[in-house]
Amino acid sequence: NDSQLLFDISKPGRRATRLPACDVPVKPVAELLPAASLAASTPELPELAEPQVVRHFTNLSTLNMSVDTHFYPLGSCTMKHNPKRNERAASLPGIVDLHPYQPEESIQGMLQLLYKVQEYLCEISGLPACSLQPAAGAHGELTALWVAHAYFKDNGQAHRTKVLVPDNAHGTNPASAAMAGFDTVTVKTLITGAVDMEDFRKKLDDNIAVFMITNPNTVGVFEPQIGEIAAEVHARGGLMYLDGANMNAILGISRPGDFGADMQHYNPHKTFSGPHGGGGPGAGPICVAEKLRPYLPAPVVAKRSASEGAEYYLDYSSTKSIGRVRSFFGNVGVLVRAYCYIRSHGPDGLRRVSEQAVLNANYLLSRVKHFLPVPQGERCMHEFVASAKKLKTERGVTAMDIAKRLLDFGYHAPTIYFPQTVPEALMCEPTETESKETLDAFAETLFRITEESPELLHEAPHTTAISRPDEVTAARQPTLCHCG
Amino acid sequence: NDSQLLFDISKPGRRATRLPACDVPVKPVAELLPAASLAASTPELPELAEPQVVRHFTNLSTLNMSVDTHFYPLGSCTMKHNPKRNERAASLPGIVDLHPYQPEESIQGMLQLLYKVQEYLCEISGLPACSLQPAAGAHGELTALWVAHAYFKDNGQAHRTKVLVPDNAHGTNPASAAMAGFDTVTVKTLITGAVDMEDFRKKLDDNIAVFMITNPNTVGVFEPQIGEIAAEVHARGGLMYLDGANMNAILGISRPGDFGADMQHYNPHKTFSGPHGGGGPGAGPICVAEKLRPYLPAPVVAKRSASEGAEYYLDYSSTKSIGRVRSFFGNVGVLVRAYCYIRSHGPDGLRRVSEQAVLNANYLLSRVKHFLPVPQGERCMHEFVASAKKLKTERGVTAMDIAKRLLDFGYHAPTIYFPQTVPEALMCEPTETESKETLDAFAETLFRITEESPELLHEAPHTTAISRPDEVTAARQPTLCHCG
Amino acid sequence: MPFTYNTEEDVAAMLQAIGVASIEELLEQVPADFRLQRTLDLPQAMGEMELDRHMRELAGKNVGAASGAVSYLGGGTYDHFIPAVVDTIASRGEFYTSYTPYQAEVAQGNLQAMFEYQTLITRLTGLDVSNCSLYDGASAAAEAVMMALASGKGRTRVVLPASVHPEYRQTITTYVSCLDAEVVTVAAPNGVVDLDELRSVVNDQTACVVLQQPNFFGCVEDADEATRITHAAGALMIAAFDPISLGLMKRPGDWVGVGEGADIAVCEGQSLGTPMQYGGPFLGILACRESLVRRMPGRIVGQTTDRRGKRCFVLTMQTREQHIRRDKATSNVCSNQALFALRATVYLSLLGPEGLKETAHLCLQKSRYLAERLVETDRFELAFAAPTFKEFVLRDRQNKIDDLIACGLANDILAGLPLGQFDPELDDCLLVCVTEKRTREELDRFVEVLTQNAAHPNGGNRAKSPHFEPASIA
Amino acid sequence: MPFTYNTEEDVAAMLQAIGVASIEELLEQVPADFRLQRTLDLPQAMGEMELDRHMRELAGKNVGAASGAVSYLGGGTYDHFIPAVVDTIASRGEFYTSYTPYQAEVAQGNLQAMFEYQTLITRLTGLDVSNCSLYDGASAAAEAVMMALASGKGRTRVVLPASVHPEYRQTITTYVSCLDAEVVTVAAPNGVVDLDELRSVVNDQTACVVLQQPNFFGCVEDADEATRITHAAGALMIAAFDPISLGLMKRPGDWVGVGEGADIAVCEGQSLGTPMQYGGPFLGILACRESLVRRMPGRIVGQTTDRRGKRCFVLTMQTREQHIRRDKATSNVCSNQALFALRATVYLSLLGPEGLKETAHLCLQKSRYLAERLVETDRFELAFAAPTFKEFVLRDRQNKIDDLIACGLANDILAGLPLGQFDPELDDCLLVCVTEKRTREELDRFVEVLTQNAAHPNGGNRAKSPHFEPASIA
Repeated sequence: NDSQLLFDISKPGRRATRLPACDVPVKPVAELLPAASLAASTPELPELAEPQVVRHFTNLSTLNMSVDTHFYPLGSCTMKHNPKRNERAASLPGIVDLHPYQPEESIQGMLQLLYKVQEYLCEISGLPACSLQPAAGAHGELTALWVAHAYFKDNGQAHRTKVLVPDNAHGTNPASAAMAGFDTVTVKTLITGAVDMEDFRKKLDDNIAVFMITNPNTVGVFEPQIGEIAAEVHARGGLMYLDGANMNAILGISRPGDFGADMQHYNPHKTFSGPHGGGGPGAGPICVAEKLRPYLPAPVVAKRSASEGAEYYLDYSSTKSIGRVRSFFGNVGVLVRAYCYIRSHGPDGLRRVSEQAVLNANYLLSRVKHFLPVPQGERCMHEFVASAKKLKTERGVTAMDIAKRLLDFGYHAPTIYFPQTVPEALMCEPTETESKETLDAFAETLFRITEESPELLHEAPHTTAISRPDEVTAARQPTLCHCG
Repeated sequence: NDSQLLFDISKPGRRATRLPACDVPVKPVAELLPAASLAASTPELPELAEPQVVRHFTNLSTLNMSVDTHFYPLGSCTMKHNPKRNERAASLPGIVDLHPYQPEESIQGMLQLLYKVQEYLCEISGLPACSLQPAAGAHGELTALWVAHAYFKDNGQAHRTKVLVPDNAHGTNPASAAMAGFDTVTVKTLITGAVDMEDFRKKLDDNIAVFMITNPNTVGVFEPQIGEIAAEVHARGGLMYLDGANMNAILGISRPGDFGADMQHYNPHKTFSGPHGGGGPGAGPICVAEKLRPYLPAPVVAKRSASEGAEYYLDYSSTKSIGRVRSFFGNVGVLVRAYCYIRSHGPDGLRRVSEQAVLNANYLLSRVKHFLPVPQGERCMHEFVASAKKLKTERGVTAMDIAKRLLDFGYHAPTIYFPQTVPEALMCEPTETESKETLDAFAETLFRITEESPELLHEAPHTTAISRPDEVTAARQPTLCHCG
Repeated sequence: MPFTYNTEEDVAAMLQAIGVASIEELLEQVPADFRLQRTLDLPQAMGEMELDRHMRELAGKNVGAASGAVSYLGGGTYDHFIPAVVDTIASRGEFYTSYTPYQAEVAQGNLQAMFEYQTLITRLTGLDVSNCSLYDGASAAAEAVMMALASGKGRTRVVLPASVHPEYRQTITTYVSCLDAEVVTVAAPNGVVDLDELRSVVNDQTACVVLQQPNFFGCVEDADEATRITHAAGALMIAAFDPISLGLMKRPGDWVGVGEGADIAVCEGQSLGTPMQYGGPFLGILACRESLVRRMPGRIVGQTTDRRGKRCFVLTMQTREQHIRRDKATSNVCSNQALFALRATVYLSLLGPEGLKETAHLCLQKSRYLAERLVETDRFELAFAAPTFKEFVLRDRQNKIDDLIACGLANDILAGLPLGQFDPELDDCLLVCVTEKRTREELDRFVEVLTQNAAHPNGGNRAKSPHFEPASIA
Repeated sequence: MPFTYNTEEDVAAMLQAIGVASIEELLEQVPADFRLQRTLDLPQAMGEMELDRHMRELAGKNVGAASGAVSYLGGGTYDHFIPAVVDTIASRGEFYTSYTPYQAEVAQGNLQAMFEYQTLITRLTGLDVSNCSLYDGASAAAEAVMMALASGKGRTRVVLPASVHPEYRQTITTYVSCLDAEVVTVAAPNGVVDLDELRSVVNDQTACVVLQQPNFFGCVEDADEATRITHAAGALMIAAFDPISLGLMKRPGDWVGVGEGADIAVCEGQSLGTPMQYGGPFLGILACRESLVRRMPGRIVGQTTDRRGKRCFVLTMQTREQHIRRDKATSNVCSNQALFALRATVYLSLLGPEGLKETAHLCLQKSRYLAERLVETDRFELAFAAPTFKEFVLRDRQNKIDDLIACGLANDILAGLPLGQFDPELDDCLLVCVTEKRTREELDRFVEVLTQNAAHPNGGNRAKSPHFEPASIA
């Protein structure tokens, strides 16, 4: 029964694991550990047999949509194919079983790989220094802002407290800025997603620390004024931060370092196809300008001549480093997959990834715009945002209704109600790893849905295991664990 | 779309695989191979991208019921849990990547494992000699019959051409006998599944070569007269063959060699939990009495003292061997899993496997017999056969109807219409790796089904992707491949 | 017990429901004389962690193609590359823990994959129909011979060139050993079948000829002429092919001309995505002409419609099979190799026509490069002049095959298959195989190691299977 | 391109539908000045077979705990056994290729598993609520400190004993570096926090105390007393625990007494079924009292009912989160470590209470056995007298730690973590960890190798991370 919890199917005395008998002389635990530290009983974990565990989780898995099973045009999340070769590589003995505190000479292959990842990310971003330590995109933002903070402090500019963030930015941008002690100032954007230059200039002053921009932005438009924005921020002594969530649109086409960014993070789980894992892990490596290098978290991987010892080593030498942002080296497993992805594609292949992502998005846009307006216009980079505003006004059909109904047809929904600047937003990112046939079928389904009766749509989905959970009650009277 | 074939989604020019450029000097193929041997074009394989292949087969998989997802009481097939630890072990480098023609000193670990499997199988069967070569249970039967044939020939008893097979035996028994050149004579059985001794004695004569018996038999009853049968066959100079399909009922409880068998096969994919793989692979190792050892297929694994070379080696020395029954050593991957299974359980664990299999079967029998009569009586070993005869007579509900309706409730159907000696047979084998809760729920569902309307049942299943395929047309106008 | 569920409480409740006092009482169904009065003499149980360690220790006593050695072994089992997707799909529980699709409604995944497999095999072979798989290449060849005998209207002669894999010939010999059949071997003195001798032995009593292409020695046979000879006598041509070779070479069904070739084609499908696993389980592929379909052994999947008219797939033509026909069945095959048929289906889907062609091309070019490099040295020559595809027979003029094998092993090289065990005349020969996985660097190193002539001190402990002829029992 | 679909024909049709002549034209959205005029300077593409070979070569340049070495390394990353079922489940595409469950209807698998995870964590910690995971133990500790500061009504002091993992302390220091907060370190001269000093620094300005149990040195702290001191000052107790230790030791929530213990508990969940992967991705576990739930960072899953009344699960309390609250959010955490929370859920399901207890017991007994064997020799002593759980600090009287590491490596042993890099006073010390995987034979060999005193000639190239203090920027 799918809907039973682990705890429902537990029975005292069942076991799935048997440890070996202790092969060293056993002493009474009371002799080894202080009485006060000992538990009266073992935590109440469920008691299960192995077949039960396997069946429970296998059946649970089938309740998920996933890239391996469905088209998943979840805008901004870049749900592209996760190459199985990368999974195999990342689980090789000699990769998956390394301890972060091993002697350098026992991990030269790993350090070489990480050194190359640093190099590749720098080349792709056009920025010369890299830290692989951050654990996720938002963590990369935070790390970069700490770096900026340290840079300004070190340069006697502690008065710079203002971080400008466009109103269509990911929520992580202002949240990260707040965590790093900055004051966030929101900059308006136009219907095209581009920065409202007037508002920007109004808010730009000498207290500017960082302008955080997503480019291509969250409606999938390449900021046309990026050159002016960067120039003006730099003229005021501020730094440009590039939210790299959409790097998959510009690989080999345009480099943040070339259009003015001083810092950027990557989402390797998006851009370089690390699997999303139901919510993570990701990774959030950052690249920064030369002047910011000293402030990066330590360690970074460095290379030396053979005479000095092991070729690759961990470099902790910067005395200006902001310190650690987490334990150990970084989300290496994700970086290994990114390495495999970059090596699998090479320079031409990476550019082709972006070209095809842009082509697919524009094609889908061209098929959809006739019945679901796309306020930003006729063109996009890797994603676009359609609006169900007219449908809502005329027939009461919301973006939510459309999203839920898509599930009935075997499609994951686009991202909805983001960015908040587009009413009834449906943010579609097909990615480059989908076919024209799939896009055609999806567009046709979307059209068909817009023609369906509002009553039918309000109650969608109709074919899934559950439908329209009561989120209000969930939030107001939270039940966050199983009691009993 | 699940129902599309690979060929439907192919498109010229797509590729999922790229081979490296040739790193040795390339010569024109026409210089290397005779023109007459060359193809005009490459076979018309589908052209697909990797994500497409992954999604196609992943979605296909979800159309199957399996042990990992469902209770699968398919009698005689022993659909028990397949331990994941065995899969991990069988795919270790150093196990999965060995070539069958490697030098012995490079495979001592593998040969040791196979040697131990031979030993373990002999100990469990109570027979002293073993061949791991046969590829499946039926192949083991055939191999054993060839051994018997060779034995009789070698002993001047070529007149023995008769193989006795009870009428409730697996169809492979008579088919194997025929392939080995024997004449099959069917022996009647009673409603309890036991051999009709009168009929047996009528058919037993001096031309007897082999009596093939399944014990416990196919209705899950331990043949009560096995001692007499073996004694009488032996008295006439015949050999007893034990179809080991049901060995999972008697591990450590009773040994075929002790109750008179001269030969037996194992189905390691049943008894020792090798995964069934949608139809295979299995394996069919056989154990035989000492007098039959010389005739076994070669090679077997043997052991010698260290001074003579590598400790374990392949022994081809018997000049009386029947020869090969297949290429290479055997279905090693399956035997590796069997080894892991035996080592995981040990002697007490194996006995417990059988005890629990018997307990579960008897418990289910006790719950079912009230509404679905079990002609064999109140007791069984690891499985039993219920009969829907009364339901059919009274309400027109067949074993097929019940089987199909079970699918709607998330249960795989029992084996139906086998053995043919039980009308409207439903052969249930719960195995030891199911819980009382599951058996209770299954029995309740079965009862509920017997109360449902015949109309509903005739059209079952109602919730599956397809329902009641037209098998008659499939057989009469066969479409065995996709054209176009 | 990690895999059983019943707690002591469960057991008590169940026994009560059954109406017995103990499990022991249930076991009294087994006559007392036959109940084992002792514990089995087996090693004690291991938990998973111990098992894992133990298996890694055993694995560590082996050296394999992916665990420390560079392999040049072929002879019917090949070290081809297996894309990760094949493992990903085949390890899905819904595939590998399901069984034969008796209930079509809950087995469309397996059934459709099998139907796709059958289609791929027909396209690969150029024949009309394929079954769902047999045990391996050798038993598939034997089943093909059984088909030919059964459909041969009393013809009893089975002709086997000496260039057919010796283990296939041994298997066929065993299969027909108890039947009214005669196996005739035709010599292959130059690495290919002697066509004159073939002509002389194929007669109106001949049920079939088995031709392997490329053959056991890696050589390319004149399959067209062999087929003409066979068909002229009214016998069936059974092709044993290498599936990878079909990236460049003619399909068996197209020998002589399209649709005029082999009547039955069999092969070892291990090359198509199945790991070597010390020789099994593998994949027996068998395809044949439409006219032979009712003689075909094994499961067959057919397309049909369900009660709502939807396309679907079922096991079909089961009246051929043993569970219905019993002793009149076309064969006794029940379990097959479905999981490896699935792997082959995924593998071929990933390769596509271009991938298959490129793989074949790399095997051809690289093996020829190695052969040429080796014969440039004084020590080696090719045993046969015939063109080869991915394997070739190397003759050591110094006749020190054991030393070569030992020297290879000392250098982490599995140097090839010594042929003396199959034919004393080839005692100075090694069958060397080169797949697409080998790099030029490895090939050059192979030449270097084998020609450095450093006889390994501890040579000679290699697998010595003596020349093995099946016991003559027919 | 193996992962893209569009054929040339497709591209042409799509461009036409869009109304542009080329992809290049689409890319003109990027201002010309910023379009890269050259090809990226990256190595050329590799096919899968080449990649596979390349990655195996790289892997071959490493020695890991499952690839040739016996590991005694701990310090926050542990070589615990991972049952195969964990991999089987986590490698299901439906889990690892899905994303954050925004659409609950098609994510009940993830949502239910997360709900089960949250429940397991509350049972494990003895606290009321858990989130869905954070990045790792250190950042979870930092987030806990942020929670304490945010809920501390202006309290700014964060107290960190020196017995807390130095990387955790460094991370916390970075996290609070730009805020109005003061980090005070309390010495741990005997391997455990100095309770008198703790008493003296914990005051009414103290937001929280972080206590690691067992601590970085493997020693068991007097958690009850530390908690009393903390609570007496009105500060929050943040526990950093070892989940495996809970098979024997008190849950953080039960310190002092049941329900009277830690207010927030964090840990590195890697021990629960996640491979070491050179340090990440790991699993940050965070649980807290009910009263703190609205300050909790990260995703939270709640139970509810759907429109048909069926029990189901959704992401909830999202008003805490950055995508709604933006700069007012409790944290910026978006991606988490769901896949490893799933692994922990499967792992704990497999272990059950008995398995957890047995694992803890083996760690305890074996580590103590090794410690005793080592101190029997002249060369070694324990640095601290406090009881330990699975790690201990070994002092080399000869002060040749580099030699020990090199000698270990030469014998395929990863001998332990040199502590000098964290504290110069421990320059002659090694942190040695023993998990349930180590056998007595291995432990005895460890003693033998380390005491054979054979200074390795090439010693000294080990990872030398200099004593690293976070830049003082607060």
